[in-house]
Amino acid sequence: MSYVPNTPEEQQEMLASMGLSSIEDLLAPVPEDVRLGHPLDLPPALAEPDLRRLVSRMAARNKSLDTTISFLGAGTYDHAIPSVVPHLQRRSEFVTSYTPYQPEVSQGILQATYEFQTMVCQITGLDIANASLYDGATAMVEAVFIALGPGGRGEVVISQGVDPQYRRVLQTYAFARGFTIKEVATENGVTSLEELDAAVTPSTAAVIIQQPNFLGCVEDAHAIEAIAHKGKGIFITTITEPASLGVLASPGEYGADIAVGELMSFGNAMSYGAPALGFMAAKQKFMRLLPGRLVGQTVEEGGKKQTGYVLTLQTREQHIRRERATSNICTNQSLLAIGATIYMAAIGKQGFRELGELCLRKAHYAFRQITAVPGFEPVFQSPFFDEFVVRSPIPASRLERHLAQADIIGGYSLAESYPELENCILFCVTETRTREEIDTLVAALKEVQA
Amino acid sequence: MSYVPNTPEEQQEMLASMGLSSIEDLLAPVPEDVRLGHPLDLPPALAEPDLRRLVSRMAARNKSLDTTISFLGAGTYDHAIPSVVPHLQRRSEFVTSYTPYQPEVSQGILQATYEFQTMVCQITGLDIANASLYDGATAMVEAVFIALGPGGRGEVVISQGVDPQYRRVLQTYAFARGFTIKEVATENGVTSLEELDAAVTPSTAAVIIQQPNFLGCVEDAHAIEAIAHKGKGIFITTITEPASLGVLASPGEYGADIAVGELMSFGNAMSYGAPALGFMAAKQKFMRLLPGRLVGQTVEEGGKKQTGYVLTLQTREQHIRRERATSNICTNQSLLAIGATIYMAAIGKQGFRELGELCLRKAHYAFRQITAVPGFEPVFQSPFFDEFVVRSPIPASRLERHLAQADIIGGYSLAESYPELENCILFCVTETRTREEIDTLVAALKEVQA
Amino acid sequence: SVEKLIFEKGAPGRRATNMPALDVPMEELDELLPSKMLRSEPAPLPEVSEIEVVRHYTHLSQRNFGVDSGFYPLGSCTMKYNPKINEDMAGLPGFGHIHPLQPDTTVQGAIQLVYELERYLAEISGMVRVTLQPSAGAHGELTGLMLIKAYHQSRNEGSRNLVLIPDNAHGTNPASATLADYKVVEVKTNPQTGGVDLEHLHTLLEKHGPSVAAIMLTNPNTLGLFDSNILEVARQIHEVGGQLYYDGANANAVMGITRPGDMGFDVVHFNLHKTCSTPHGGGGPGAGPIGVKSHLVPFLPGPLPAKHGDGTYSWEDAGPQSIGKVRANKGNFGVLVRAYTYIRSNGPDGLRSVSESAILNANYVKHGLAEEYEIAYPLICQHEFVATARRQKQEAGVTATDIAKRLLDFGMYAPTTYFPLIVPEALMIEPTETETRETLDEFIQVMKQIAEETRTTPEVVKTAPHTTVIGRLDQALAARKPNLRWEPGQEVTHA
Amino acid sequence: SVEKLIFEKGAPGRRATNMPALDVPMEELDELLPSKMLRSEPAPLPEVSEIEVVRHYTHLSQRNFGVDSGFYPLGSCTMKYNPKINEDMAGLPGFGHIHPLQPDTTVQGAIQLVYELERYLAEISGMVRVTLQPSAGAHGELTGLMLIKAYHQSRNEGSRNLVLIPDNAHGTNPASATLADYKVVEVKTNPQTGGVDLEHLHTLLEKHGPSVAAIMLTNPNTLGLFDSNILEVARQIHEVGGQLYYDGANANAVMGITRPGDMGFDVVHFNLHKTCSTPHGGGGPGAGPIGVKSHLVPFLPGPLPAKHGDGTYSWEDAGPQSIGKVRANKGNFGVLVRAYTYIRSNGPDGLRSVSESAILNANYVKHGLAEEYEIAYPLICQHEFVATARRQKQEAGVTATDIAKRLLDFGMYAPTTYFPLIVPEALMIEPTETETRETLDEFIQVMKQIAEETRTTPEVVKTAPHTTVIGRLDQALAARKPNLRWEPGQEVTHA
Repeated sequence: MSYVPNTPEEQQEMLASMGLSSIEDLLAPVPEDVRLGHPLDLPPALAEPDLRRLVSRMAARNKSLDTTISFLGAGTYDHAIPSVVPHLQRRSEFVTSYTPYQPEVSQGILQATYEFQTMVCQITGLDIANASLYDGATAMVEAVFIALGPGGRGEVVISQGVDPQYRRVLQTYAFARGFTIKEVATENGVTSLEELDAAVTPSTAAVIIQQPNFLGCVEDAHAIEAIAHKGKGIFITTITEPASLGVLASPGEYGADIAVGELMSFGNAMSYGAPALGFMAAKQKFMRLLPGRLVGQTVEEGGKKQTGYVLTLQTREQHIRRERATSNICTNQSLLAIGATIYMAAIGKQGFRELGELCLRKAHYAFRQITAVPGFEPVFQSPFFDEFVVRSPIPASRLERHLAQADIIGGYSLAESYPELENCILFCVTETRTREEIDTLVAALKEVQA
Repeated sequence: MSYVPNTPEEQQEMLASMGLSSIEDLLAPVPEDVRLGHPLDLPPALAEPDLRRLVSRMAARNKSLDTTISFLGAGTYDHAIPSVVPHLQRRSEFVTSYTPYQPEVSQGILQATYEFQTMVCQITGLDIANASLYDGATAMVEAVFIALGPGGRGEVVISQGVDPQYRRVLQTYAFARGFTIKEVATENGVTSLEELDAAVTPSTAAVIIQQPNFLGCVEDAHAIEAIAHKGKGIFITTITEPASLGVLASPGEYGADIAVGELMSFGNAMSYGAPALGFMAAKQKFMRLLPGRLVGQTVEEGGKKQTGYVLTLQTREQHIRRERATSNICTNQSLLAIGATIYMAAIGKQGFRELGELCLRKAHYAFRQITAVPGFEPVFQSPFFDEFVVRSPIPASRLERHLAQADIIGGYSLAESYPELENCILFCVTETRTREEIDTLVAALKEVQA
Repeated sequence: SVEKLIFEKGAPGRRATNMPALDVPMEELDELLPSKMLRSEPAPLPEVSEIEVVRHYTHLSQRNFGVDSGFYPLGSCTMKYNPKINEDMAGLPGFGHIHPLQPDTTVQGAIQLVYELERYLAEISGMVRVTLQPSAGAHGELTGLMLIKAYHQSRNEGSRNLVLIPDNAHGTNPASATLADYKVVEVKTNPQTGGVDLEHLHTLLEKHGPSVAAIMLTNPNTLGLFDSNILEVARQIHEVGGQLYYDGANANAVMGITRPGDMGFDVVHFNLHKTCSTPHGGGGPGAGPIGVKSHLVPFLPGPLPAKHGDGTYSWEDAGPQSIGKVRANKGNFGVLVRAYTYIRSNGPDGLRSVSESAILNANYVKHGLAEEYEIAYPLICQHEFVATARRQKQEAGVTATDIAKRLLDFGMYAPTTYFPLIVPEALMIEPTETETRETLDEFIQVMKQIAEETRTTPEVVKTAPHTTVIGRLDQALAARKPNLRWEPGQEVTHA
Repeated sequence: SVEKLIFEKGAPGRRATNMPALDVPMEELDELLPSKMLRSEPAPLPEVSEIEVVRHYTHLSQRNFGVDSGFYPLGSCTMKYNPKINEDMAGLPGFGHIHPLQPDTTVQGAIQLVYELERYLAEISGMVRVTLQPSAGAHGELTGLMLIKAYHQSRNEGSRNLVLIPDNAHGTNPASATLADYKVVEVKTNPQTGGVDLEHLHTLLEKHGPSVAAIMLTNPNTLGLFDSNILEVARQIHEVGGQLYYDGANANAVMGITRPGDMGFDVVHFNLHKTCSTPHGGGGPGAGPIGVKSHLVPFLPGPLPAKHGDGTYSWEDAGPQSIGKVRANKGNFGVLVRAYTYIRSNGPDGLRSVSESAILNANYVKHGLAEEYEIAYPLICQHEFVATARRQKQEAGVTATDIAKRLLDFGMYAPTTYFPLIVPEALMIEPTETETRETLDEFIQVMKQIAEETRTTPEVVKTAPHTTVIGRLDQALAARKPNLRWEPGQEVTHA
């Protein structure tokens, strides 16, 4: 199946109209000694129906969350997607357009992005937001770059409550740019205030926490803010579960300078974890330091002065700040941002709050039911939102196999990232898990004991 | 989940603005003695996620053709749907519009329908076509109404090779309108020319065949045409498998006056058999008799004279011919017609021919493989397109259960409609069945013998 | 602007989709079929690439206006919002990709859905059983009349050959009656109430009583008015042995408030694409289920869904008195899934709120327009009402058509015009319950502006629309010289 | 025209979607969380009904132009047709609804797809292994430079701190180098060939040789020209111990014809959203896989997919020399499914035909424009070329921007303007292989007409666009007084 419309005959006519006889004439600049002398070693072309069959079969080899009961969260959350979201997000005028370099024919993407920026401010309680970033982890790195400033050296303090994947990404970038990372341990599931206080010094460029943190626990953000702002460093909060903002104090309320994180779960397919939707919101003073694209409101030139939207404070590839760059971000996640925008419009003010409440209540129901099963013990006493840690009486891998037999994907086994938490499972319960499903899990856990 | 946007408070304000205090004031014309005194006895409202779960579970109780191998045809055919079709057909400007009463803002539906009419002419080889009808069966009835003319009485000759469901529908309408039906038997799977010749008289209003017929066999349409046109009656051909037109002589080529049938399988979901897509094409002379909607090309009034499209020769409900009507068709199947139009554009001239050839070749391969299994005997010697009849050595119901165990839905058991064909199965093999799937069927049939 | 026809695009040899590869032995066609049966000329379908197909039909969609594009106050058509969840549910593989002849054991969910939907519709209409087979409202009408005919015949009253129909009825009513081989007798509208003229009815029944097979009514009727005398009408018809047929086109006004069954009707059809929010799709598909009282049940078309003691479902043949099949297969299933989803979404209170809100919105708009436009019957209306351009016609020669066309310039669809036939220069307006107050206010505002333009710059109205992709089209030419298909060599003309 | 913001729509208490019912015991929030942790003010998200959401974003889409809307010759962005089958495959529940932390046994199809796609990309680029993790081209660049950095460090050459970049390079190249803590040294373009100025390169290497970490190149470069000296460049760089980085933005010109690996490159990134037809989505998501030669394999980020003898697949951690993770999870999987589908659709011959046709189309347009527009480098181009408005600027003060804006009036998107920076008034044109000859002819025709207008009615061009929903916007105002979010009380202004 080819998507080249012109037939060989037409191509021949086009060549002839230029006085050429063969496509070879146009390949002349490619020296013989770099030419590929044989066809690429790839499987042969497939017609669409054969292709559909092949790829559908591969997809069928995956266990979709539609056909299993999953309690996985750990950075990627299953929130119901209202039908309107894909119907609108997938309109081809959005999907097949590019970065809105010509605003006059791109007002749709631009206005939707402006609305996205506004909604990110509304849920985070901060002043400004950008048009999106690759994912939560790289968004966190970008926030660190802001903190470090040009040159990019200095010291960053990060809680071990932050998603281990995010911390590993930060380490990679630290290697490249040459900054220093200090990790602060957790205690009873939350960042140790004592250790944090010891770690933050006048040379600390940034303090980073995650809220709720990777262990599901809600940090005492107000207390952390006080410590983080002891010096001149900025306070960065990472949010991987945006549903939490429906009930938890917003970064703006507890004084974060920059909030970053992940909004993929708002209206976008989970898609094995990506494409994701990193976001960044900040206090007003960081406006000219925000990486990635920004959409601004303006008016028409000349007489009519209608309101319109443009990319502004631009760092697009043609005039990116090149050698003076503090970020190389060009592509953003526009289409996912539109999905999240439509999602937030659809659930609205009331629904956003209810979403948080549902997750909170269902998770606490599950926590109580699970920890009532003999042998399954709570690990932390700190408050939590929609994830919590339970210690399994049997090895985590055995538990995984046991639950798989009941078509359940249990929680995330923490030992790989937190060796001290052997056989500890992080369960996630969002609004998409029903009581019946939770009870099914509990019943399966009871069998473990039997 | 409600789709009423205005809140109760807003509704109260709206009432107040009219000087009313309650919605009750507006229900005053409904006398108390016809009022429903209690809420409707229906299940309570569901939020969208709960609704999705409920309905998805019902859907999951059906065995989709995606997860089984089916050899069912018998009037409803499985043809692959190119991805472009639903992407375009589902654009909301098409889906959520109505009959194009205001052509200036409905050029999309109108032009697509004009293209549909043209394509129906192109595949049938006839002069004109309408904008679609409910389904093949009712389209056939509408063709009979044309033949009968106002008043609707007379005699109709129909081959028993026509889909039994279609014949039953014709009987229902004959009861209502008071016309007479003569059925002509088949011989060796095709309409008995001898019996047909005997049945057609000077008072015959119409002769109806199906091509290929319900038993899969290809009629000798040229010979039938000669008989049908002996008197003043018109010759109607019914086509339920439009893919056949890629290789078989078109109704125009063999001299049919009207071709009717079913185009649902071109680009539209099978959807348990409906909504379907009845079509009607005819010779030019029937133009002003065609039922349903017709789109015509015209030009702008006044100076500009751009080409545009309108409903024409209209029988829309406001000025339908009322008592003088020869049809009461109002709603057509526009959205399905658009699907079929996009489908035919996508497969194109070459693909349409290839489609027919693929069905033909695959069906003949399957026929030979199946009838090579001891005990499975061919029933007819007539040529066939993509369906054929095989006699099973075991009762059809037992065969069905046997194949179900191999996740195969075998063909259609003919005995219900053709008592003389006990344990005869009509197998259908379109381009969507692979050789591997056919071989799987054959392997399962071999086990029957073992 | 003009979009070329797909036939004018492409080039020989181009194609969009490829067919699957041939995976069985290649055989020549004439080895498989006698050559006289083969097509001699390939069908001259377009030869276009995938990008051409996509751009072409994308452009056509951009030249079309739907409910998702804006306000669509097309009276009698109930252009309410079409929920997207309905589309998703109908598209599930378990509903979208099943064959009508699959064994019942493999389609339990489908039969269950049909079974339950039938019961919901029976409850909503106050009927005993419902058949979901008819494909559209008019198809339902014809089916309903066939049931009535079979009923009368079963009582040896087959000679009843008249159907009474009000002068404001939908055009399909008399057409359906004619097709069912009935003679139509028109019943006058009472000019005060807008309902059936009881005196006229009485006169007709005195004269034709024993010949009357049925009366076909909508209530509220096409004027948007609820006929308060409905029980009296029913009494009179039943007294002479006739049946009452309820045209459900206006059912959006009555859900949870009153029921055709309780008003005395014997047969009712639904337009699921109106009342139950399934999309109109540019003119279809629809679905026109028929509900009946118990005396008509034996005549229903088959098959009918049945639920068994063990919780399984199956299709059962209709009984010996059945009129037979009215279409192939089991009704417009894809539409039924959408309607089912809609009813389960709303629940009983939701459906009542639908009707109440539809009534409120219609009265609100009527109230807003009353200053500038004559209202045909200035009474409390139900889900719709009929305004007129009589004043504008008299004062400035501006017609209902002109006003309709001018509305298009403001990004709104037009009301139904010139219907019902008994109201000159009619503008039949049905806002539906899914419109916001702001949209209604905007419509009122625009209509007032058009009335003002009629006074000050009538030419602007008479030559509208001005902002659409094409101006008013020559309908007369289209009918006089019908051009119903493209022929090679024919090209579109551009300004 | 103006579309209000979603925040200006709706009313208190309105909502579109409902949340599922609470099916566990109701508990007060402050029983579950300390009150100081609770949000004090609800987030002021919109309060709108479903129909408002649908109409709003439908209207916004109607105010946007995509490849499906028309020709999109945006140079360097490869705005080719995005096949719809790709979208369908990515949306399959088995791909669309799986969690990144599911056990490998439950995602065998996903790992298989990644595993195979990696091999396909390695073959296309002539590399040994590929990581699919980077999220976009610039992310790939940075990842590639990190690999180079780790490589040099492993050889105790960590002091190499320079990256050479041509003056016509994509802006992300120097930015990425800076982020990887490298200093950028610009390499001049040879004004005759449009390729790397070998003399200048030689001078730089003589001076900086031991400090050179890498050179970043595209080939064909941003002028659309294939640098025939590429092997010589590679030789020189390798001679001083540097690495060659291939910016794959222009890979649409080389598939099946030549391979970065064969040209001597050590690292290459792909832009799957360009070369492999995945949609650009208004600016993302993309995907920027990185392919490497064997000496760089140990440094790749993990995890990497592995296939086992029994046909199963699993994720394996990267080795001890890995640079670590560059993002969370396993790369932009949804994008990868689309790219996989595309490659399987085309096969080896199809991919070569893609590049050949892209080259043909670009030369065809260049040839068509050459009479009216100065071509920056009037040589055989590959998949794109750079025209200029120099003549138009001189003669009538009409700029590249003016021409770009005027194109919009004809239903076409504009070329990339003012890039590469070394060409004044640049119009960078990339038609791609998926455009028909007719579309190319139409574009040439329109460009000629604009050239004619420049001579006869330059004001029409300078004040364009005239037919779009909004005219030219005040960019200066936007930057001077940035308004990046809506605040209560703020209303859009209408003409």
